[in-house]
Amino acid sequence: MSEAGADLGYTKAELMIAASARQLGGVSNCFVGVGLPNIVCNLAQRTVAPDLQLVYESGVFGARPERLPLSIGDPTLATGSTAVTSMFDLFAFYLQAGLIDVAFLGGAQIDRHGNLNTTVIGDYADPKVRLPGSGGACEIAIHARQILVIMRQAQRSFVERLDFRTSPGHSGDPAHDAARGWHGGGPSSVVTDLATYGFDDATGEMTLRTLHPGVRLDDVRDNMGWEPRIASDLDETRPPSEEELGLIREELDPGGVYTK
Amino acid sequence: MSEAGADLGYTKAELMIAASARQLGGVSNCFVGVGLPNIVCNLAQRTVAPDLQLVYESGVFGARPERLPLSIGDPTLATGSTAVTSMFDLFAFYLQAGLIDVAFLGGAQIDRHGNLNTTVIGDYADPKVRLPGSGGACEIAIHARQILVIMRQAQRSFVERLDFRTSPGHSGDPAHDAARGWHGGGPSSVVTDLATYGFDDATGEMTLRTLHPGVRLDDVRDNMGWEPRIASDLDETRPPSEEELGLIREELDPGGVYTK
Amino acid sequence: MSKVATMQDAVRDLVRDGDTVAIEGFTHLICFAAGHEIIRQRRRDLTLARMTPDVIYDQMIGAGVASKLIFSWMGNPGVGNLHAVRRRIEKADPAPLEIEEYSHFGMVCRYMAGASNLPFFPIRSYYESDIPSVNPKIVPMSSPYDEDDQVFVVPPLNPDVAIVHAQRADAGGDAQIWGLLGCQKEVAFAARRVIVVVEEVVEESVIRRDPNRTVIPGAVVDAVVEEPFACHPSFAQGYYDRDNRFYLEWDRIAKEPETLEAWLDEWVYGLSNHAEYVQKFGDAHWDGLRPEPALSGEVDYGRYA
Amino acid sequence: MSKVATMQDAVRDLVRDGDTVAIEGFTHLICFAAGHEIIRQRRRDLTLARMTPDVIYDQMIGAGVASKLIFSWMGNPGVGNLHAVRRRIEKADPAPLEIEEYSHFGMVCRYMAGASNLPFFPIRSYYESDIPSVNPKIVPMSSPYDEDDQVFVVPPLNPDVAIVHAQRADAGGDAQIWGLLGCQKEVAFAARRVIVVVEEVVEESVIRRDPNRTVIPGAVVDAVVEEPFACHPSFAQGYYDRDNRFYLEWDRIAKEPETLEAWLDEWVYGLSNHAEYVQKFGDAHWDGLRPEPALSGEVDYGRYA
Repeated sequence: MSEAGADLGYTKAELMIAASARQLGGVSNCFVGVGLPNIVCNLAQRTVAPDLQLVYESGVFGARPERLPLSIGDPTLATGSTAVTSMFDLFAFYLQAGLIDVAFLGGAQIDRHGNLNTTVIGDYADPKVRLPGSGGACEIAIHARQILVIMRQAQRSFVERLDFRTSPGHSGDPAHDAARGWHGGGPSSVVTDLATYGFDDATGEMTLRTLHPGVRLDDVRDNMGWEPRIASDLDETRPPSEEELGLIREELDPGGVYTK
Repeated sequence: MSEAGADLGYTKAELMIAASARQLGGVSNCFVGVGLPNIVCNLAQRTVAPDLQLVYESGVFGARPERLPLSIGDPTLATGSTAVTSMFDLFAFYLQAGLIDVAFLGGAQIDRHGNLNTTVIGDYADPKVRLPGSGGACEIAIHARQILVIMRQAQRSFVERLDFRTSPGHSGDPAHDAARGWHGGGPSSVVTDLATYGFDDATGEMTLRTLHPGVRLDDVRDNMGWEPRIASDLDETRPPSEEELGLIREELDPGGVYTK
Repeated sequence: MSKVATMQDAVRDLVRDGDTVAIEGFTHLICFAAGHEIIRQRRRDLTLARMTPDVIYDQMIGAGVASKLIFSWMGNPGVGNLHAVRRRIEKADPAPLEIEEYSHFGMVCRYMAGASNLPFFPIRSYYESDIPSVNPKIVPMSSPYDEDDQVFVVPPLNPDVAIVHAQRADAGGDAQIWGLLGCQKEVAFAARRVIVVVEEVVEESVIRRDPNRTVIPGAVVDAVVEEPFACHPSFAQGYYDRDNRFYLEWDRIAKEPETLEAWLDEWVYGLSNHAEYVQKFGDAHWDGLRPEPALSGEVDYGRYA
Repeated sequence: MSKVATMQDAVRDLVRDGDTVAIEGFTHLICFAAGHEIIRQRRRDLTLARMTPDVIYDQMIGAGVASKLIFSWMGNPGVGNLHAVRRRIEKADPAPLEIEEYSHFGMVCRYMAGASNLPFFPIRSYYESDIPSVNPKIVPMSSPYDEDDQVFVVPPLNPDVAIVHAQRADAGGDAQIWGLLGCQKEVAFAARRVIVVVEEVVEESVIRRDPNRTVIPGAVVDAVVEEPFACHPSFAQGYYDRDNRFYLEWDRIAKEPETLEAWLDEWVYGLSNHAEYVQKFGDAHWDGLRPEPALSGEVDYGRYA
């Protein structure tokens, strides 16, 4: 893996943020998680999706945070927002009702169809590592119209077989997926520290779309547990623009908490 | 039927209100309907049940109305109350959860076991008289720990067989009633313009407990569709006291809207 | 993005013949003005849903806009009957009216299921009642955890259009309500299209000062109509009182088809919009319905910058 | 009737060994002070329920009060792991911890069912997830209206005790909350006993000025405890900010049983109540967490006399 990030004038995190934000063009609302996704959504709002409504899992709509929120429940989110609602209303009336367009998920493990594990490494009853669990991820995966995944890539996280399936992705059988009747269309893209991936319409399989500048195909292969499907038009990930970098560094994460 | 009410120094409505209010001694909360029950609850609060909490079907708790409410949704109920809640919360978290001690019901027809009809006279599909329907009555009958009925008495309303059972009362089989597992204990008393009734523990049957002053047993018999069961200690209904009459006339219904 | 529209445009664009329409509001915030505009635009064959069909539905059904009614309690509250509705149910006069009835909680749960994308909602009502025998949509079901524990279920109700009134909203539709809440939130989320009618369209900054007061977020709202006194003769907490005399008078008006028709001619068809209705009553009438102020006090959300 | 009590008395009277206890609050209004008092009174064998077991449950479980955890997400939010909880789950160190897990919405629906006296609550989660395979209480069910439409159901959760924090309440327990609401209302109605802890006990007249702000009516409340800064290191909207440094520090403290024990000795066992905890931090600490004001504005309920 190239360690050239710094030389290129941006960090890996900044590249991941910019690449993810571009996925939000034209999207009308987005379920915002903490950390990178928060910066991604805010960047998108200032670039490709000026009308993007940020919806926080904690029940906040139309937040106008006066500082970078430290969690999805930061008090700066509630003050000055357009609505604060109970968690029941949020999950029932918004998420389950199919009103959420895009949500971000991540996890300790992902498989080639975008299924995610945030529950356990090892056996459930005798865990090697006990992870946080689903939180809202299981229902977000089912109901949000589109799922964007942001994860660091490694052999132990991009696995042939999950230890536990917390949140369903594609099944590998698009006919089955279509017959599910869920609002959710499942994962549509994965952005890692090495590359970006889409999902093949015919098989629901993760497909390498772009390599980050300086990353070789072998770097990608070395950091995943299966032989990746590769798009015929494999390209290089477009680096963050001056405008994007300016927004990230001056407005969205001036302290570099998430982007250093 | 005796028309002596006026001669006795009180109206029939005043007698019914006083007799009903006395049923609320020691009760901690009460689902308040409009009209007579509203005055009954307020009278009880000022006499036998100083800690009585008034809960309105419209979602109001701890109301302190500054005027006689014209409906259970009068704006005077919300202003200055301790809580206003959605109807879902009211029905789910209060009524269905078994938190309501006493509620008042009435209807176009009642049978000997306290089943009530507020839906239709005649055939449902081809009605002679279309009545309002259940409203909350069906669930109130099932969940409120105790039901008090206030109705005017007549052959057509105290019937051997209901045209439609909107709200269940006793089944006639106390073993069955006990096995229902409902919070609600069903109707415990009926106050009419002629008499007051309880319900027999062994059979769940309406039982004549007191005759209003000036009313003869035959008046009661002439105004109901079955031969009434009579309490062994049949007594006369205690007339409203000076204190009760004063409260009704000076505070609770000074215009005599409900009590003339 | 502003969703502000006139009542005329909102009804023209969002209410279609044959739609299921719910005008909700439990005694409070009943949007009569929207009902009048639907009459004025001569919509037909509507299915009208409402927990408590009262005077507004008597007017609409009397005017012939509906062929079906879904409800839990019908009447002129505190007064008596709905004469026009009863004529149609009892005598098919001038046409039959199909009915589908629940209890109050059953209606609320239908909206809840509709709002939550649930195929059914469980409820502990209807035991030993005849209501399920005349409404096959109310179905008994055993708990998966205990076969002997039986509930009933009701199906989702997703109106094509919900019309809810609120005291205020911003131009984007974020609507704030105080006083009785009824099932305004549930029906708005359940409906495919939502018209929010308000006493006042306010700056977004007013909404943002107290986000917990928002009952219906703009995301589910299609049109925002500013229409003062739109709830008359019902009331809007803090803005005006119930006009009880009108409820009493309606009993007389609706008793005969001729007087009802004459009323519609004078007060609905004969006027082009609600502003003319307000004007026709005159300022003194509205002044008499206005309450003295009773302010809520403020809470502090804190500025976290 | 006043329900005002000290934290010591409320926990002594209302929390018993073996109880199922839910301290709720989604990032906001997490009542650490109640957790500390439960530790101090050395309750044992509790089943702890909470959507998001975080630092307070790491402290309680590290202190040995619980034998079981019902939850949907565990972690130190924005920081990382719960070391004490993980030691017990991964290595049974020093004792095993039984777990029963859901998703967030599953937990909320369990409280909803509990609050509503429903034997189950339907939910469209868990499809093609492994969660039901490790939690037999999550059961698939067909819609009675359409056999092919499958949902899952979760059972009611009725904690023996719910402990919820609110900004303010009157002495009777009518509690008002603004900012994030979490599932405070649902858990309070679901529980058999309810302790409401507040920043301020206020006059009933303050509550009565804005009844729509009341989230938990006094009718379901057993004790009202006034305990300023009881949510530290979490926050109370408008009163104080999250103390993020403490969350970071906890990661270090909880990493080893010895440092955790030392912290408990110093900050819980070594103090007799929360007032001493507040004092020990010192005024400057609390001043640094206080936000500037951001007032809600007022609404007018109207006086109808």
